[in-house]
This record gives sequence, C-alpha cells and structure tokens, in this order.
Amino acid sequence: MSNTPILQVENLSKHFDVQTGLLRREKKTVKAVTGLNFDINVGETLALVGESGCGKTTTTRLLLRLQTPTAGQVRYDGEDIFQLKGAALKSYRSRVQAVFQDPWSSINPRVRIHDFVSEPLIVNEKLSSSEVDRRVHEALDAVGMRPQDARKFPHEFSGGQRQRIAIASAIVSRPRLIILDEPVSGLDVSIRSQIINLFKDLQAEYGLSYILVAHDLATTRYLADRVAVMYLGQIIEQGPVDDVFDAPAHPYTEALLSAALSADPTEARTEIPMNGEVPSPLNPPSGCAFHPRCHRRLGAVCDVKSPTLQAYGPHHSVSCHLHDRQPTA
Amino acid sequence: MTLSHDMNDRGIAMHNRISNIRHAPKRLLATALLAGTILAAGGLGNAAIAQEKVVIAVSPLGADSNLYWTTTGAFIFPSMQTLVGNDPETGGYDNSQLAESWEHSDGFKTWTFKLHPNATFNGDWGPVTSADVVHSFNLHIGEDAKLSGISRFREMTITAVDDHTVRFDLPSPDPDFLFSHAGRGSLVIYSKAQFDAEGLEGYETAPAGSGPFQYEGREVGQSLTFSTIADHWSGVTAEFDQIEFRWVSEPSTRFAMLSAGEAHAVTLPRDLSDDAMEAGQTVLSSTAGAMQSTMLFTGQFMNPEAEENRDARTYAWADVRVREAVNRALDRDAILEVLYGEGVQALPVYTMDPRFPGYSEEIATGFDDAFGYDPERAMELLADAGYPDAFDNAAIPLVVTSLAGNPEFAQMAELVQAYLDVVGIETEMREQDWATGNTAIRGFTADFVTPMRNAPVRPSALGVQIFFTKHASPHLDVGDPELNELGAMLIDETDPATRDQLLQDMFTRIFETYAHIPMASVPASVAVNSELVEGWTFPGSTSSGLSHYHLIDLK
Amino acid sequence: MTQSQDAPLLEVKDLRVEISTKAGSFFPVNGHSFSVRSGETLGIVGESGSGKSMTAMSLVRLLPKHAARITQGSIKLNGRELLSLSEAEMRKVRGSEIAMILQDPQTSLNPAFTAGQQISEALRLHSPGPRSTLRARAIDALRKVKVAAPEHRVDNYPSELSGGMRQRVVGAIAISCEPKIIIADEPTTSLDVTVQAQYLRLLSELQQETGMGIIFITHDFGIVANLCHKIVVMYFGRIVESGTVERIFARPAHPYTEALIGAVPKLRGHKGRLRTIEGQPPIPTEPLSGCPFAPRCEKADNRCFNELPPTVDADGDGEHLASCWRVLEQ
Amino acid sequence: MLLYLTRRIASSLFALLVISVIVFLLSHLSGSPVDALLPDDATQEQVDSFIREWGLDKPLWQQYLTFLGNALQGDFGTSLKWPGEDAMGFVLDRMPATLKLGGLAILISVVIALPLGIAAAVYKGSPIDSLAQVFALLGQSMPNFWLGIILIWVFSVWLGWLPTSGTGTFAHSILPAIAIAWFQVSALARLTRSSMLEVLDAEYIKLARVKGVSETQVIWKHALRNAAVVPLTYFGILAASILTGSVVIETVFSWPGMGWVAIEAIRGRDFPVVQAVIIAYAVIYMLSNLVVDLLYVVVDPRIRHG
Amino acid sequence: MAETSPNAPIAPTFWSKASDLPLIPIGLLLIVFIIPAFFAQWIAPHDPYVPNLGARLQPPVFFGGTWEYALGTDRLGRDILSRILHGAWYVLAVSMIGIAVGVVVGTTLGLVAGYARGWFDGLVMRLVDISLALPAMLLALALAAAIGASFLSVVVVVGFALWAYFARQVRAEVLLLRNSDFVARSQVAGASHVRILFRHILPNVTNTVVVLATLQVGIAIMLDASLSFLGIGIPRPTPTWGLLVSDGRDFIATDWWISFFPGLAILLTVMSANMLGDWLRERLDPRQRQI
Repeated sequence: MSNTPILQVENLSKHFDVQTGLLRREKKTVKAVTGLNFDINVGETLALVGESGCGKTTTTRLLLRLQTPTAGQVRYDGEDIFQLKGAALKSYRSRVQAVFQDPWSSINPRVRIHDFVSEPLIVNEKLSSSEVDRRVHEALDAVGMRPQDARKFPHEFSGGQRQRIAIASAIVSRPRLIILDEPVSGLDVSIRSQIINLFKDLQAEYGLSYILVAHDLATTRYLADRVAVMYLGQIIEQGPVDDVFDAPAHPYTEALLSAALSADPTEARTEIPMNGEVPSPLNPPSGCAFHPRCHRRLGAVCDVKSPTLQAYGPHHSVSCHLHDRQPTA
Repeated sequence: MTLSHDMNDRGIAMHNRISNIRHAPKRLLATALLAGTILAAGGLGNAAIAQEKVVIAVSPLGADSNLYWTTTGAFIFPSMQTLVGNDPETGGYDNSQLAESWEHSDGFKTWTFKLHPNATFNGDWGPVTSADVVHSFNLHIGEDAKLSGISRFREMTITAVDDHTVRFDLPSPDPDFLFSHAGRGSLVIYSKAQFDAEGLEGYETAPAGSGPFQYEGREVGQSLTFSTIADHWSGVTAEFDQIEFRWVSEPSTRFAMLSAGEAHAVTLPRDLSDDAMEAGQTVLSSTAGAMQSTMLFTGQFMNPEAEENRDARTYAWADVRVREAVNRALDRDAILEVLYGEGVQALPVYTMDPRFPGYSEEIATGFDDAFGYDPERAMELLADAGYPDAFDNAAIPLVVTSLAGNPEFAQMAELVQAYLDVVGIETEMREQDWATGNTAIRGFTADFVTPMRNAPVRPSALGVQIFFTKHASPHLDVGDPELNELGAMLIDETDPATRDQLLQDMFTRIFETYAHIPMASVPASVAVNSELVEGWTFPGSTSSGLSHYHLIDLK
Repeated sequence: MTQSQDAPLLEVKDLRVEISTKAGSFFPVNGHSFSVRSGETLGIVGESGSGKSMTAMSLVRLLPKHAARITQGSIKLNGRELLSLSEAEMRKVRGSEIAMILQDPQTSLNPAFTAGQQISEALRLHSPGPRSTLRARAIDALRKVKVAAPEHRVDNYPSELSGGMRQRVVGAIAISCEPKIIIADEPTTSLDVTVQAQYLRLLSELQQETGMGIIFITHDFGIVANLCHKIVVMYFGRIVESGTVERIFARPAHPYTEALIGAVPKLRGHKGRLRTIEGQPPIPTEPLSGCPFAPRCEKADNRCFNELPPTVDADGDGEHLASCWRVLEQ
Repeated sequence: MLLYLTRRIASSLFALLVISVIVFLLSHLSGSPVDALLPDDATQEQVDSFIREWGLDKPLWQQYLTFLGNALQGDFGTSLKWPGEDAMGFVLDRMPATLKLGGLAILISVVIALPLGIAAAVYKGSPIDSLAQVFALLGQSMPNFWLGIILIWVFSVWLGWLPTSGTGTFAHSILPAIAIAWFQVSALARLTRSSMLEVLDAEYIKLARVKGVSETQVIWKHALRNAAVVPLTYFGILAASILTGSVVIETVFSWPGMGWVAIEAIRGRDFPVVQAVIIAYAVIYMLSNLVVDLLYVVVDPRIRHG
Repeated sequence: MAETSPNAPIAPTFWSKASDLPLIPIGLLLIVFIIPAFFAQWIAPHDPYVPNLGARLQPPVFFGGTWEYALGTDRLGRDILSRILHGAWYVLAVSMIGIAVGVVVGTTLGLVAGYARGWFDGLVMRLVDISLALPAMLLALALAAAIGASFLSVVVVVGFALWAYFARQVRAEVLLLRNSDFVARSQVAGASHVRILFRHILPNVTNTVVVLATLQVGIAIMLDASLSFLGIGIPRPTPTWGLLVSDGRDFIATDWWISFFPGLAILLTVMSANMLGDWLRERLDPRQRQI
C-alpha cells in the first residue's frame, strides 16, 4: 500500500434546498453531507458505511462529478475535479469509474455488451476499433467472461454475470479508482463470494483503489483496508478496518457492529439497543447528531455541542465527546 | 347571384332569442350534477307523434333568425306573407298572398300593389295596411339586412298611396319585379303595430304575420313550431293543428325519422328517395321545376383581353374546342338518372326556362345535336386543339363542396370526372367550401369548374345576368364581350318582344360557345310517410322547394 | 431458545407444487417434508429461484392461479389437513392461524389505506367488533410491535412511515389475530442492519410471549444462525439438507450447504479467500437426471449425474437429514 | 396543495392564452367573412362598411389584442350567422346540452367499462376476458357516426324503442350518449384491465389475501382503490374525446349542443362563434382536468400528504 | 433480494417466440391492409374510379349479387371490393405519415423535455395540454375551412392529434430513465448529453413508442373517417375507407353493403393493429399502461 493519495477530499459538503409547508413557503436545507475529509491512496480500499440516508450515496455522486458540492474540494492529482475541463476532465472520467448495486438496472438493456463495456473508451479516448475490441476482450477476460459474450445483449446473462460485465466496463479504461456502490448486495450468496474475490484479484493485478459503499459489514471487512463510518452526513469514525471493527471508538459504530448478524451460531452476540430510527436530515438533532439514540450519552454536552473528528489511534480518528480528553497517541 | 346561398339552400332558417341565456348559468350548474340530474330529467319519451302536429324534417339552413331580412332569404315562415303568391299547380304568380292585384307602368319602372282589404295580422295586431308594407320595406333595406337581392330594394323608393295601395318606383325597368315579392329574398310583411308596441324584441320573441299559421316558438338548432289559424282572413285552413320544422343534417337520420313515423315529410337525396319508395313511402314532387343545375366554368375565359383575370386565358376551357369536348364527353341521360331520377328534364341553357321570356324552342331541339353524348367527337376536338400538350394548365379542377352539404354535387363531380377521363381530359378534384370559392370569384382568381344551382328558378333575364354577364354580378361572368353587350342592352329594354329576342340571342350565344356545362331542370321533391300523408301540392317556387304547407293532406 | 417437545404445530409431508408454462412444467416445490413446533423457528434457506417463496405461498394455498397447483402431499396444522379445506374455510385459517410477513415493506402495505385500517381489517375478519374496539386493538397491535406513539401512527398512511416502521405495521397485521404460525418471507432484506436487528429481536420476543411457530424464509446465513432452531436448505425445488442449526453449521452434510456456508463473509476471524460455487442452477423446464447440484459439485461422481440421491439420516438420530450419495457412502 | 392548485390554474390560463392565439389566427387564415356573410350582390360600400365594422382592416396584432381584450370580458362579438346573438352567450346556451350528453356518456362509460375491465383482469385469460377484449376492440374500431346511424335504425326504426334524434326527454339522449360512450368504454375498459392487472400483482394484494380477505373485497376494496388512479388520469383525455365525439354525434342525432354550433359556425364562417366555441371547449377540458387533479388527491393519499 | 427483476425478460428461444406470434392479427393486417395497399392495382377486379351506371347498387354475392361484384357496387356502380383495395394505400399513407409526424414530434419533444426538465419541460407540457384541449375535429374543421381539405391537411390533423400522447408517454419514461443506474454509469463514463439521450435513453423508449404507435393506428383511421364524415377528409375521388363508410352511411338501412364492407375493413385493420399492439406491449413492456 503506497501512501500517495490519488484522491483527496477536503471539507466536502452538499446541501439541498427543500420547500416545505402548506404553501411551500418555508425553505429548509437538507445537509446531505457536511465537512467530509478523507484520502484514498493507491491500491487501497476505503469503505463508507452507515445506515440509509447517512450520505454515502451523495458522497459517491460528488466524487463521480454527477453533482456539484455546496462547499469543499475533491482533488485528483492535486487538481480540484470540479474545475476540470476538456482533456483533463476526460482523463478524470476514464480514470475514475463506478460499479453500481443493481446489475439489472445498471446495464442499458438495449445495448450490446461490447458497446456497453467499451463506452468509457469511446467517449474519452480516440482508439481504433481494433484497439477497442482488444481492450474490451481484455476486460471481459479479466472478469472471467468470454470474448464472444461481447456480441450478446444483457438479458442473456444472469445477475452475477451482469455484475461481472459491469466490472469489465469499469476497468476497460484502466482506471485508478473505482467507486463500488453496494456492488454485491443484490447478489446471491454464492455469486457474492465470487464477485468479492474478483474485486480482490483485480485490485492485486491492476493496483486499483476502491471506494466501497456498503451496509453489509462483513463484506466491508473482507474488501476494505480502511473504513469511514457515516452518520447523518458526517464521518464519525475513520480508521483501519480491523481496528475499527475490533475496537470501535464511537458508540454508533459499536451499535452498528453489534447489530450485524454473524453467520456463526456459536458466536455470542450482545446487541446494543439503539433507540428509535435515524432522524430526518431535515431536522437534525442539536449537538452530536447521534445523541438521541446513544447508549453512552454523557449528558448535556452531547445535546448541545457537536463533537469534532479527532485522532484516536494511529490512522484512527473519531468524533465523540467520550474521547474528548484523550491524548493523541 | 349566388354561389353561396344556392348551394346551401336545403332547409329553412331558424333562430332563437327565447330567454335561454338568462337561465344558462343555472342550467349549467344543474347539468354539472350530471347523472342524477339526467336521470331525474324524465322517463322514456314517447316516440309516437301526436296526430294533429305535422313534422317536417329538413337539413339546417345558413342563417337563422326571426328577422327575415337578416338572413339570406332562403326560408319564409309559413306565418309570414309576401305581397305576391305562387299558384300551387303552375308556380305562376297569384294573389294568394297580401296583394289582391298589381299593375306596372309601360316602362316597368313603376309598380303598384293593392292589398287585400280584409287581410289582418295574427294575434290581434290589426289589419295589414300599406304602412306595414312601407315599414317592412324600411326594415329590409336596413343596415343589418343581408338579404339576397337587397341592392335592388335599396335602389327603389316606396310610397303608400292609400291605406291599401303601395307604389314602388324603380330606377331602371324591371319586368321581373314580381320575383322580388314571390321568390328569393322577397319583401316579407311585418306588423308595424307590433314593432311600435314591442320593438324588434317583439319580432324576436314571436313575430306576428298574416299567414295561415301562427308562430309558436322554437328550439334553437332543433325546431320551429307554428300553429294553424282556424279562421284565417284568406279562408285557407290547414287540416292539422300544428306544424313543426325539424333541422336534421344527416339524411339518413331524416330517413329514419320518416320510417319511424316521427316525421310526416322529410327532404332526402335522390338515392334515399328511391329507397324510401321501395320501403313503401311516397315521394312527392313539386308541380313545376324547382331548380336548375349546371356546372360552370369560372374565370373571364372568353375574353383574351380581359384585365380582371389574365390567368383565365391559360385555362384549358378558354379553348372552345375543349369546352365542346367536355360537353360531348358527358352522357347526360345516364348522369341525370343517377343524380336526380324521375321528373328531371334536360336543360339546354342554364337559366333558360319555358316559364320565362327568352325561351328558345330552336335551342331546345338542337340540344341533342350540339351537346349529345359523343365521345369520339370529343376526342377529335381535343386532338384538334392539341390537348393536352398545347395547354399549360391541361388539368381542370372540379370543385366538390361536401362541407356545404350538397350530396349530389360530390357525385356530379365524380361522374363528370369519370366521363372526362374516358376521352382523355385531365381533371382534379378540389374539396373547397363555398366561401373559399366565393372569395376566389370575387377576387377574379377563380380557376375551376364548379357545380351550381339556381333555386328557385329565377326569371331568365335575372339569371342570365347573374351567371353569365358582368352586370348583375361583376365576378362570375364568362368575360364574353358580346354577352356583356347584349346584357347591357337588356337592362334598359322595356319592350317585351325585344327583350325576348335579346334573351334568345344571349342564350344562343351561350349555347353556341359551349360557355358552360348545362345539366338539368329538376322538380323539388319531398318524401312523405305514406301512412300519414295523402298528398301535398307545392310548386317548388321557393329556395327550399317546399311551400304551401296548408295544402298538406293528411290521411 | 425454548423448544417445546409436544406434537408438531405444522407438519408438511411430501408436498409437491407443479408450475405449468408454455415451455413445459416443473416442480418448484418437490417432495417437501418438514415440521414446525410451537415456539420453534424454522429457517428455509436457499438462493434465488430455489423455490423458497413458492413453498411459503403453498402453505397458505395462495399460489398463482392457473399457473401453479399443489399436486400431492399434506399440510397439517394442529392435525387438521389444510389441503382438504374449502376456500372459505381456508380463508378463515389465513390471517388468524397462519399469518405472513412479506418481503418488501415498501409495497406490501396498501398505499390507499391507513395503518390502522389495514390492521383492523384483519381483526374484523377474524374477530369482528365495533369500530372503536377495532381501533383500540389496532393501536394495541402497534404497541406490541413497539411502534412509538401508536395512537398517532394508527392514522398514518404507509407513505408517511419509514421503511422500518412499515415493516412493523406489517408485523402488527400478522400478530394482530394471534396466529399459531407466522411465515416471514425475507422480511428484513431491504432494512438497514440496525433496523433489521431490532426487528428480529422483536420477532423473538413475540415468539416467546405467544409461543407461535415461525417459518423464516431467507438467504441470509446471519439471520439463520441467530434466529432459527432448525434449517431446511433448498436447492432447485428440493430440500437437500435439514436439521438443527448447530449441527448444520458445525457439520454440513451436503456439499451445497457446505459451500454456501463457506461463501459467506464473516465478521470475525480469518479473512481468507471466500469459497465460491461455480456455474448456474439448471433450467427448470429442461429434463434432468441425477442430483441437480451435481454439475456444480466439486465432489460429484458418475452416480451423482445419473441417479437422484435418496434422503438419508446423516447423523443416525433422525435430527439431520441430507440428500446426497456421499452422505450415504460415509 | 394550494400551491399545486394555483400552479395548475396558472398553467391552464397560459394554455388558454396560446389557444386563443391559435384560434384567432385560424379564423384569419381562411376565406374572408365578407364572402360568407354578405349577399353575393353586395355593393362595394356594403363590403367596405362590413370590413370597418368588423375591424378587418386593422393590422392582425391589433385585431388580436382587441379580440383578447373583449374575450376576457366574455365578449366574443355578435354571431354573424345567428344575427343578434352574443357569440359566447349563444355557445354557453348550447353548453348544457353538450354537458348533459357528455355526462351521460361518461356515466355509461364508467358504469360499463369499470366492471368489464375489472372482470377481464380478474379472470385474465378466461372467456370473460376474451369477450371484454373483443368488445373493447370493436368499440375502438367502429367510426362513431356509423355506430350512431346503426343505433338509430336498430333502436328507433326497427324496434321503435327510442326516438331517432332531437332533444326533449331523457330517452332522446340515450342513443347519442351510447354512440359517444362506446369508444370510451373500450378505451377505459382496456385501461382498467391493465391497471388492475398491475395492481393485482402487487405485494399488498398478496398480503390482503394472506390476511384472509375475501376475493371480492380484495378486488373491490384493495385493488380498485389503487387501480382507479390510472383510469382517473385518463379522465382528462376522456373529456377531450367526448367533446370531440360530440361534434360528430351531435350532427348525426341533431343534438343542438356545442358540437352542432361548432360545425354550423365553421361552415357559416361565423368567426365570433367559432372562437367562442373553441375557447369554451378548451375551458371545459381544463376544468375537467382540474377536477381530475382534485379527485386524485381523494383517491391517492400519497398526494394528499406527499 | 429480487428473485426476478422486472427488467429481465427470460431470454426466449426461437420456437417460443415463433409460436407466440399473433398470427391472426398479422394475417388479417396483411390480407386486409398491407397487401391491398401495395398490390391493389393488380388484385383489384375493377377500376375503383370508373362508374358503371348499368351496375348501380348491386348487392354482394350471396345476397343476390354475383361474383363479378363480390362485395356489391355503390351508387355509381363502382366495385366496392376494388375501392376498398385501392383505398388501403391511402389509409396506410395517412395513418403512417400522420403517426410518423406524431412520433417524430412527440418523441423528440418528450425526450428533450424529460431529460432537460426546467422551463423547456414546462413549455412542452403546456403544449401537450393545449393540444389535448383543442378537439382535433374542430381544429380540422377550422384548418380545412382555412386552407382547404387535402391529403396534407388530414395528415397534419392526425399528426397534431397524436403527438401529445407520444410526448406525454415518452417524457414520463425519460423521467424514470434519466435517474436509472445505467444513465448514471454513462455519465460516470463521461458520455455527453447527446450521447446519453440518443444512445441510452432513446433506445429504451422505442418499445413504448412502437407499442403506442400500433395502438394509434386505430385512432388515426377513426380520425380520417370522422373527417370524411364532416366532408373535410382526403378529397374525392380518392376512395379512402373513411370516405367509403361516410358516403355509404345514408344507406345503412337499405343498401347496407356500401358502408358495411369498408367499415369491416376499418374494423379488421384497427382491431388487428390493436391486437398486435397489445401483443407487443405484453412482449416489450409489461409495465406500460396506455390506452
């Protein structure tokens, strides 16, 4: 694992204006994500975990430049991606790719596999058609599909095969970073393990970096090197996956892990009960956003003051008043 | 003249001012409640009709008003009267209406009418006097008048000589003046007393007339009802209590009404008349020819120097050989049999009629020789003229006016096209409504062959001027200097024999130059329910063909 | 885990469902036998298309009309044969004796009616009462599934509720008539882990209170391991292995079960390469001889391809059955 | 909700404005009213004064503004064909007849189409379904004037049950309403069927059955409530179709409603009435769509609370 | 977990496809519509335009007529069968061109409106409202009165009457599609708006458009017939079916065959087109619900 970041996210925020009320007169702001800071290094996998509505998806859409941020920057090779134009943008587009959750909806049913897989090449690079063919075959081969599959249409494949095809399209332009948005949660157990293995193999072979968005913690543990736990649009804990999973610092991470069911009947499980549900991002709680559900609530400080992300261990940071006075190691 | 109105004349005018408007919002609200209201509106109606009410279904007419002068003059209410009447048997003028007698000066410029002394208005509006005639005359030349033939009225003056005598002074001789009192666009006599008491609103609500029927009311767009007057001043009385006119535009619906016994009499296209007869109904024809039918070449095509429509010289029919070929190519007997069936008569020259001056026996007997079906002759003529190569505009547009609701016009055009096709004359159908056609004619850009009706049959002198010279209608003339010259002489000529000769000369000129495509003289016909109606004598002297309703003879 | 020892609440024997399509007919449920006791949770595990849901629907006799029908077998609830009941009688069973929780809380509530209306509808059908009582009982049911402020929620439309809340409402509908058996068809798939955990805990608590039997249909081994007492593993319309959770996780007898368990990522322990199962399940309408898993089985031999394996007692005590030639050999 | 309504009304008004431009321009594309309304032997003075009177000599945009200004006050001028009649008043006067016919047609459509569509969906693939489909297809493939004439012959002439044409009693409206409704029945039945099929596949229908709800209740309570949304969407189009249908059918049955006015006015080049009638049609359409929008809210709580 | 995805039709084998073909409507369409449209001049027994006044109003064979005029003759003695056969071409042309106008205009506007949203979307939807609010029949009347009835005016009216349906439907689909994962994926890949619209979204609405177009055949033919009824259809002597039915309507009670057989031709064609449309709809897009 190299320490050169390929993507640096600085203070990234995205807020949406929503009109509510009887006459839609009241304007409210949904803070989808606020003040995100993280890096992704070459060959590394960073996982974003959290419940639905925590801002994972918005983050990926920002990184993919499908949306523009309210504030903050995303630097790719030192340049803010939201300022990229022309050739530089094309370069970013072909170097950063994505794989989505639903293998049924992420492939255009009307397009042949060849055309689907080759699209990132066609729109970003000027290659001869034979070169494109070669690259498509190479990519299909890498994901375990046959070259003759390129002539077929998506409906001729099963879900697992479609996900392989989606991955082929993501790697065809030889990207450096792939954003994996719940890439296995729509797959059957036996297929899921194949795809997880495939991701690991591709990473090893091409030195890819991944940003993984997942709600399945076990999958995250298998794929990720580092993990960022998000709650209501903010990162509340970040660190190496084993550290975080073995010794979660934030009560939310703790509760999240305790809720996950292990596929081992012998393993003892102590579930930490969380009160209620995730609050609406329209009306986020004051102070620490997690305080109404927190089982380790300290008192008034949690209700009033929002904690900041601070170092907790080596490469491990957390945003919680519990650890306010702890010295940085 | 009247391209528009003649084409559109199959029915009767109507109008309603009854206070529907006031109730509209309330009714709107009520109907918005839809279903409930509708269901509450009434049980199943009784389809059978009361015996004492005669129902006549005809197609709707152009303008629709109780104020006759604001319409084009196609329908005179049976409650209203004019000065002069028509004899039901012959169609000739008689004194069955308000004038007991009339006379004219030698030069046909002064006409004096004596009213029936006992004539009275219905509904207690008093006797009919010359004051009523003057009053009505003034209404007829008013700003809102849209009557056909209005310009003739506007040029004359009227004087009430005494209570029962009126005199008209005309700027130019008019031997056919009676037509203005017993034909299209006649002077209809309204009650001055009613006007003085109620104003126009009185007319709009219930115009008092002097006819054998009294205005009862109307449903706009649907019907118009009159009741019979038991002791009419003229002594005529219908044998039924009421008469209702129903406006029904679909012929098949009218046929259905007749068959279902909902209507005593309906007007039908020719083919449906046949069907009605087959189904056991009776078809009654007018006693005299009610309508002349033709196809006219438009444009001032007979004058190569014409300034008005320079394009006319390039029309194929500017060549007399083409015109003759067109006429020769048509098998009139076959066409007329299809279009009009029985009772139809050959028409050598459109607007020429045995009832009126100018009729030429010579032309009539020579018609077959000159216009008889002879496709070989037609083709020779065309070859001689170098048709079609020698013509820039070889194709002849044939106008069809389905929109105006003249079913036989479409067929006429289709048949003519088929016959012309046989001899090699190119045609194209042009679906064009009469207003568009009229605009073209008025603008001297008319470039088509159009079907035309003359109904009721006008006096020849009037008709020939309207359709062939520039004097009565400056647009529809054929552009022939000779015809225009003859027409100019006719205007001032008062000697009957000379007039007759001038007219004969004009008809001969039209005939010899093949200036149009004459078709037929046709009686008006009406289908009656044979179980309800015994007979009905009417002369076919009005635009709609129907009149003399008091003569309907029920079973 | 409480496990009652009396006679089975629900006993299914040799159940077979046939589906007819234009391409041919096949058996998505093929010779199923299993039983559920009161207070017991049976997990039915399998991948997509293995026939799990079809099994669930056949238990309440709500198979798609025309296309599918039960051709043989027996379903006994408390000793009463369900397959011989009339449709009207069966309707009384549904909801009151056997309830169901469906997969997707987004779509399994009728958007046109409030939560309360949908709960009280079930109540009214099986134990009618005046409107006010029904409402009170609906609120009760919501309280039982731990919905906060049930007296407000009862008047909410599904669109006004969160996913977890909706699934609780579905749960409330299911338990409102105090059924003996609840069939839960992947009820937590679309829920967040935390919500899922709460929901499963709720189900366990309700089970302990009422002693109902639960049939839990899932593909998630985490749920099976934590919630179920017994498991039935399905592959291609057949039960390939059944037994207690402990035994199956400890010593899977069928290669398919073994591979499946190996393919699941774990939360603890070694993070090596996951096991995979290569290939695809067979096409249902195509003729097949031998073990349906044979083409994907690492241990298959000639006999596996040619002869359908019998169901054998893997541990010799009748508590662990598997359908595999290799088990027979051992 | 209120905002939603305001916006709907605003956009309808905009639509009406555009329609008014179209209507105005169309009238001025065609032959001059001079030729339609003045006698053929009218003098030039008459023609000139007519042109002045009707403002035909002014530039087009000025004519339009005058037209719009008057139209906003409900003044579309005086009818040319029905002398003395206020154009809009005349049209409004005919409106109840059309609404009555349209209302009955809608009622017939709904009363026949809904059960038919539901039956076809519930018994999909059965003879009932086939029958409903054939019935629906028949309706969609028969020109309505043809159907109208056939109805007249069968029910009025041969059977003698109902009057052939005209207005008066409720009986008069039955045949024309059926002739208009027939096409709608088929369209609505097909729509109901497909929407019902979709709803019947939904999970909540499954859940209702699992609850032990009887099939009748499942269909009429659970399914229909949701399936009704789609046919409701169609109501706007239904209104438009019924208006369009009434143009032809009113002619066949001599029903003096707006359709009849429209045809007579266009044939007679009665521009004020033509303009009034088209605007009136458009307003009815917009209003019916607004009503549909409101009905939505009643049927679908998602919108009420969304 | 989705056991089967709605987007995933089971790949049909050749035979299941072939046996599924709706042979009856296709056959009917061919016999009544397509073959006559292209080959009328060879298969029609008589000239459709030339009157034969000696053979007026002949009844059809089996109803007292002869095989010479199998479906009877009209008032001018023209062979009904030949007129129907020749009319097919015009009906085909009007419905196809009219629908093509509707498809091109409607699809383009719907596509751009749904994708671009914003003011353009608002404008297009208002235009749709306007188009639906103006009864096509009235517009046709006004148009015919204004510029005369012609083949062109009929096509314009048919196109005008239909485009809004396409625009509405296409827009609705595009709204869904533009948020789909595969569009997001193309955006990630860097595809331009034009490429996304035409390579990705357009192919996915073609099913809808095709199905809708098939179902609109009926509406187009009906409209043509109604226009002929009002006398503003394609001008004579062109024997469009609408004109034939319209011309024969007076004789339904007596010489019924004049309008019955053209009516039957319309009925069979529209019915077949609708059946084909239904089949396509079930085949191509089970979710689509359109009239």
